[in-house]
Amino acid sequence: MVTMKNRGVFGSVFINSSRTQKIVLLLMSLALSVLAAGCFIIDPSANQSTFEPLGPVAERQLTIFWWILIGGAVVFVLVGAALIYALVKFRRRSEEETPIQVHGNTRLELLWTIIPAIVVMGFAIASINTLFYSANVPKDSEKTITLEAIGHQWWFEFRYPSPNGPENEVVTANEVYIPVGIPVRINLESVDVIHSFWVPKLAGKVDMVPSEGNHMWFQADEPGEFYGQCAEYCGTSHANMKFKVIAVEPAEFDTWLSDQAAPALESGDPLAKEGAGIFKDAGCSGCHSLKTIAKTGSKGRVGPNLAHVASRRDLAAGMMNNADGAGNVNDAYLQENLRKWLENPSEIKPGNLMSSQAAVYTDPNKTLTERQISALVAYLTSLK
Amino acid sequence: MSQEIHSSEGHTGHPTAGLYFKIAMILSVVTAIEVGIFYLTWLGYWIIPVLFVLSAGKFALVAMYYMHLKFDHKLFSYMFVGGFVLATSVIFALIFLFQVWL
Amino acid sequence: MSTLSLAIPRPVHPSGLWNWLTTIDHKKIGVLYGVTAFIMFLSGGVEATLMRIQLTKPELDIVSAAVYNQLFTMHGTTMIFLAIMPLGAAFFNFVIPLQIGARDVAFPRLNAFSYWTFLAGAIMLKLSWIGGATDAGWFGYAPLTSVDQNPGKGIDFWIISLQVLGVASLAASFNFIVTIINMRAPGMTMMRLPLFTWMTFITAILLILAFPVITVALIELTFDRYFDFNFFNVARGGSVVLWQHLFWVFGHPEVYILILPAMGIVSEVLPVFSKKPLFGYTTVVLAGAIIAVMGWMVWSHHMFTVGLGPVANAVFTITTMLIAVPTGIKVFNWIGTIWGGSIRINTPMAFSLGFIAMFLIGGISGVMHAVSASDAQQQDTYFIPAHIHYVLFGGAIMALTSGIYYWFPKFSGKMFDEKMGMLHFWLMMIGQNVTFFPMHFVGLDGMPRRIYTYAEGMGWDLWNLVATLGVFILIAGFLVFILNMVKSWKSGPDAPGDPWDGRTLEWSIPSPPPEYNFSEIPVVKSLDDWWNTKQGGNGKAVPVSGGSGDEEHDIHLPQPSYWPLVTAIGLFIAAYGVVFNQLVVPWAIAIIGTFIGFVGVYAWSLEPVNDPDEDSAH
Amino acid sequence: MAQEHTSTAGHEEHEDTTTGLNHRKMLMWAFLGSDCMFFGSLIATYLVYQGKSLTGPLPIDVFDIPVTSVSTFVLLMSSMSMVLAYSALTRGNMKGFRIWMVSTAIMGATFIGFQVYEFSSFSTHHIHFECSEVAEKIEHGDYVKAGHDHFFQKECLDSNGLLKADHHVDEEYGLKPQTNLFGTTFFTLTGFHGAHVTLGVVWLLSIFFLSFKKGVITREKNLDVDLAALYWHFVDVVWIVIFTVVYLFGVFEGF
Ligand code: HEA
Ligand code: HEA
Ligand code: HEC
Ligand code: CUA
Ligand SMILES: [Cu+2]
Repeated sequence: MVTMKNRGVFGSVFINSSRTQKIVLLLMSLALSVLAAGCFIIDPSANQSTFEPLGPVAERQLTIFWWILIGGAVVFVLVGAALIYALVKFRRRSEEETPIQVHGNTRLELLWTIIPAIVVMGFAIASINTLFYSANVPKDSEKTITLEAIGHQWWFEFRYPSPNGPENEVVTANEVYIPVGIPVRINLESVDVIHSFWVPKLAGKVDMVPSEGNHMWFQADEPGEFYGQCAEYCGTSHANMKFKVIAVEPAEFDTWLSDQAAPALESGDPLAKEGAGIFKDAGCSGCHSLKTIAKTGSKGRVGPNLAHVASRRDLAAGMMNNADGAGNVNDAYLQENLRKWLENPSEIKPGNLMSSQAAVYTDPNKTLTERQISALVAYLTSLK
Repeated sequence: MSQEIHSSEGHTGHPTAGLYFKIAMILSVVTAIEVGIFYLTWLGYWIIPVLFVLSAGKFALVAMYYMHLKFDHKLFSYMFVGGFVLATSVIFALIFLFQVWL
Repeated sequence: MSTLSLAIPRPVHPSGLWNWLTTIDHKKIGVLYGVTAFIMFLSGGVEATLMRIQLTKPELDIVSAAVYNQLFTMHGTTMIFLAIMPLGAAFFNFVIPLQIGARDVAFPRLNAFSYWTFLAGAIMLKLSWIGGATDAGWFGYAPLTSVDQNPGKGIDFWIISLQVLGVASLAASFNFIVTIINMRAPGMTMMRLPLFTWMTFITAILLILAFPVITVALIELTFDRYFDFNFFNVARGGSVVLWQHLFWVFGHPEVYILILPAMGIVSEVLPVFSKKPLFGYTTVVLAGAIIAVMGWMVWSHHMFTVGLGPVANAVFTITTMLIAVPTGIKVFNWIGTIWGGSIRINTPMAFSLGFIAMFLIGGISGVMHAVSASDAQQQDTYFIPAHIHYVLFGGAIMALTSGIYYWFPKFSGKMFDEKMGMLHFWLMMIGQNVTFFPMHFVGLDGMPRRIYTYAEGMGWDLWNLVATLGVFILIAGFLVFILNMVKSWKSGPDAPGDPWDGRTLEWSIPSPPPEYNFSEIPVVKSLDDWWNTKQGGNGKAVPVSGGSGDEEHDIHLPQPSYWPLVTAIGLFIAAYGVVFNQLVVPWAIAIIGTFIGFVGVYAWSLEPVNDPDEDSAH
Repeated sequence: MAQEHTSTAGHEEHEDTTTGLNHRKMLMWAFLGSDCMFFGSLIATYLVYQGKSLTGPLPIDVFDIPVTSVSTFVLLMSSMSMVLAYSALTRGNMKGFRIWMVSTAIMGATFIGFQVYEFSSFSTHHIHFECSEVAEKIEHGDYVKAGHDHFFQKECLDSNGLLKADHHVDEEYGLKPQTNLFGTTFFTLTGFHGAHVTLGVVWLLSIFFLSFKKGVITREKNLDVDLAALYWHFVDVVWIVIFTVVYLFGVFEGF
């Protein structure tokens, strides 16, 4: 009973109030939640908000979402209102009264079977169009480009058809460039477990299921940087598996692609040269390729392709940003990030395969020295 | 055949040992036919529906007579057939989902 | 009767520990189920609280990634298999025989076996925290559960304890199906069954059909893990999608297994506190049955993004949508029930009303998921946990809490504190909305589920903070609840037999019910028989609540037994033996456990029915 | 009435229950309904993976339809003897009952024996043929593929694709659960069926031995036998499905 006597504000409001007040309070707490939903809560400018679609697929999906949300809200308000009305109107006034014992009403019951059936069928049918739209890459556009996205624990590999002929493809990681205004078909694969490819502002997700050969498509209407994240739980660092889609004008895209196809730069800087040696000796090249072009069919490597790692805006699948506000890679940031990564990758990304498998992290005798790390950083920074 | 079964049911509604034996014979013969059909290569894909029907018949015979569903309370049939029908539907749904869209 | 060599006299322990260990009284087993399940709920709640604390702010480092992944997996598994299902079972056990006018369930010893097996599975799952629990999510998608990906014992514990829990649930469900069909009092036709009994019946049928599917899926996974089979091994042509199909063929009916008993409770409470019969009894029953049937046709709505193709997605969109119709019928009939009634809002009623409101939100967000086109943006985001918790917390937990309050006087013989009850209600209502509503927002703002942390500047900070704060309101609520229950049970005022002016048979007997429930098996003349009797409508005198018990010596009650416990222990040992199959002699422990189980089964089936000296009375 | 063991009457007698049906019998039927889903899921797995194995051996390589037909026949006959045992019991013919009962168990054990033989012969399967014979068959168009195909290509043709005339092939081509998807799904499905049969044999034998104790298995208490019989027949009908779907369809070439 102690609790009852010093109830505090909470207690006195809820316990002392009359039934009507309680009902009003109930109503208010519900209405508040609903209202809140409508107004200030959602932030469309947030990086991964689904409320700011910037491509046709996401746009269609949002439209159908709004319709169903409105429909749902109407159902909620109507049913909620009926409930509350009944509660207020029919609350017990005296213990003696016994209401009329109504057992049912077939006509009413039929009514509330048929109306919801019509409503939900309406929703379903209205949505099917969008479903097919987002599933099928538009056929009328000849310009469609196709690329491959391959999920790894916990990063994304991307492969482009090469400008140097159909035999070769360009390999990169964690960053996809796409041309603005052109539908992009993405073939989805995974080398280990199921991941899911999701760029909220461009399109809903599709899972990357090992050997199922899924695909999806989207199109960016304007240039920009779009956040993506793996959406299917895929193990320890699922939370740390991100990527970016960077949409640029078609001409810029072509330049970027041929830059990527070009071989990695040889740097003249002695420290970088030393780093290049360490890269081989310390076993880095066992998992990371420096060739940007892979023959069709040559299987993915264990780690991300590093041929142009210094050109990427983020390091370690979106965990560390190398770019300044304008999206240009800043060497100072990059170096700091590379250093952090090489010093202790598992601090950035728990469980990642580099720290659990690379000899330099598993074998205490081979731990990278400060000097080696600096050399590697210098070398990797040179890989524009 | 079905007449025979009916007549031997008798008045108690319960089959006799003789009937059980007859059913066993039918089951054996049908199995033999199944295996025979299986070697008729010219039937092609038709062996699927044919074998299907034959083994469904065997299934029904055992369930109805040996498990005396035919003579027992309907409730037992509902319980068993319910599970059976659901299992069959799930099998077909999965076959469909896997072969058509995967 | 000849005494068999294996037959040991049945135990006679009127009280004490042995009484609880050997009891086969459905009411005691109900209480055991309820208390155990509630403790499990608290453990799942503690896991949830830890998750929420970790997510309070971006980039916190309170629990590690590895632990967080175990937390949400164990939280989901615990809440579903160890909290809500057994809480349902607690009600089935306690209430059903009373509602149908029976002295016990059809198989009292099987009932005890169900409980002990459930306990074995629960202990096994929870103890797996020692040494690393499972971390593959509650639906354990392949190939995350493969040995390559997950060599530890966590997954093995998860698999094997789910199998054990499956045995428990199946045994309980068979028992209840038979009990409900076959133990009804004279005149209690199927269409006079109380709604809760009906929903239990449907749930039990769903369960015996759904569990074998997950049993098979888990067996396949076990074989893959233990013996290198290829079911889900992509390298040898297996399909990881098959696991998803099998899991959700089970999984979707499972969510209705969780909600139908809850709906049954609400359908009991609303009429009582509105003094009006359930509106459209037949329709509500039918709607429940239709939900159960349709529940089998929708499973792929959990797989909209797996790549089944637009045709399959469209089909499953439509079937899923249609489930809203029978569910809607229930909601509308509930409103029809209170409409024109004389509504008294006390704690059980408040929880039932809260259920309607909260479940409505969850149901509508379910319908939003069902639109596969836009679900592509929602699937695996926090929008899904929002739905989960509105239907499971706002739905199942609210209704089960309503049921606990509603039947508390009956099983404890005491009245609870109404004011604390209402305080609990408001804390729950506010707490859950504060906790779970924001999940909609962060979900739509692109926050994936099952992430142990998130970066700053994603726009998710505020609502995660709010959600975490909400948990503390919930904790306060549950503390009030525990306090209320413990205090009232110890020293609450005595409850009359029929405190709520009830409608169904359990209110016609004293609180707590005597061991034999009904001194005289009632003859039922109508739906809501007890109510009609009280109104004088059934042409019989209103009996004084509860017989004198004089007839006791005439009533044959089932005797306690050791063997259900022994069999369950055997199963428990065997299950551990499977997980640690390489310990000492390979597979030896499993074999010993199985042997004990067999001994239990044999002794059980050969056990004399009654004490030899009572035998003549039969 | 609340006892699971008071049931002394057979199914024809009216029980003191709401429906007049016996509790245990109802439980048995509910269990069988549920077990349908169990086998249904296993069969679904088998069918979904049908033809998806990456390597051999395939059903056509290992199945021996005549042998399995015999074991199928044995199981069918065991169902008959089971029903005859029950029928003898209800007529009070204890001797007949015991004879039919033990023969049912023996036939069940025989079936298991067949299965053990089958499993072990699959896992040690050898393939052997004369290259020239197969070549001839191919020419005549009455060539059954089986594992021959693979080995024919590999062993019988030289680098120019010409037949090595008097070469013969004799190679290990065993099927284990780990070998391919067919092995995995086949052994699991039939293995679980076998486990059901084994349990059934244990159950039948238990009843058989108990029937020598006075008053345990009697004409009035025939329900205990009835339940075992239901289980036994169920195991039989499951095999009817498996035999058709797995064996006959499995070897069918176009599938
Ligand atoms: C008690 C449990 C429960 C219940 C009852 C439900 C009920 C429903 N669920 Fe839910 N669901 C879960 C538990 C539950 N669910 C869980 C645990 C998951 C997540 C699993 C995981 O991934 O971990 C999930 C996930 C889930 C998904 C997958 C989302 C995804 O992962 O992408 C979908 C998609 O269709 C869905 C749909 C529905 C629908 C349509 C209903 C319907 O039955 C709801 C029907 C009810 C109403 C609609 C309200 C009342 C109706 C009216 C008042 C009539 C008028 C209404 C209209 C006209 C709209 N659920
Ligand atoms: C019945 C089901 C149920 C219930 C009741 C709950 C209850 C809660 N759930 Fe749960 N949840 C699920 C089912 C449920 N959940 C499922 C199925 C998942 C998906 C899992 C997966 O992804 O695999 C999930 C996932 C899930 C997530 C998402 C995790 C992620 O994706 O990363 C979160 C995050 O906030 C969460 C939070 C909560 C909270 C705060 C509660 C609260 O309501 C809990 C309130 C209870 C308490 C806080 C305990 C109260 C009392 C005390 C603590 C008293 C003091 C203690 C003692 C005296 C011992 N849940
Ligand atoms: C066992 C394989 C392995 C070895 C050896 C290895 N790495 Fe890695 N590396 C990885 C993997 C896997 C990742 C991706 C980690 C993630 O994001 O989850 C990675 C990521 C990186 C990245 C970030 C790439 C990007 O695109 O964001 C850099 C830089 C890197 N490694 C450098 C090195 C260097 C330098 C060495 C040698 C000292 C090395 N790695 C050795 C596997 C390896
Ligand atoms: Cu990849 Cu989550
Ligand atoms: Cu579902």
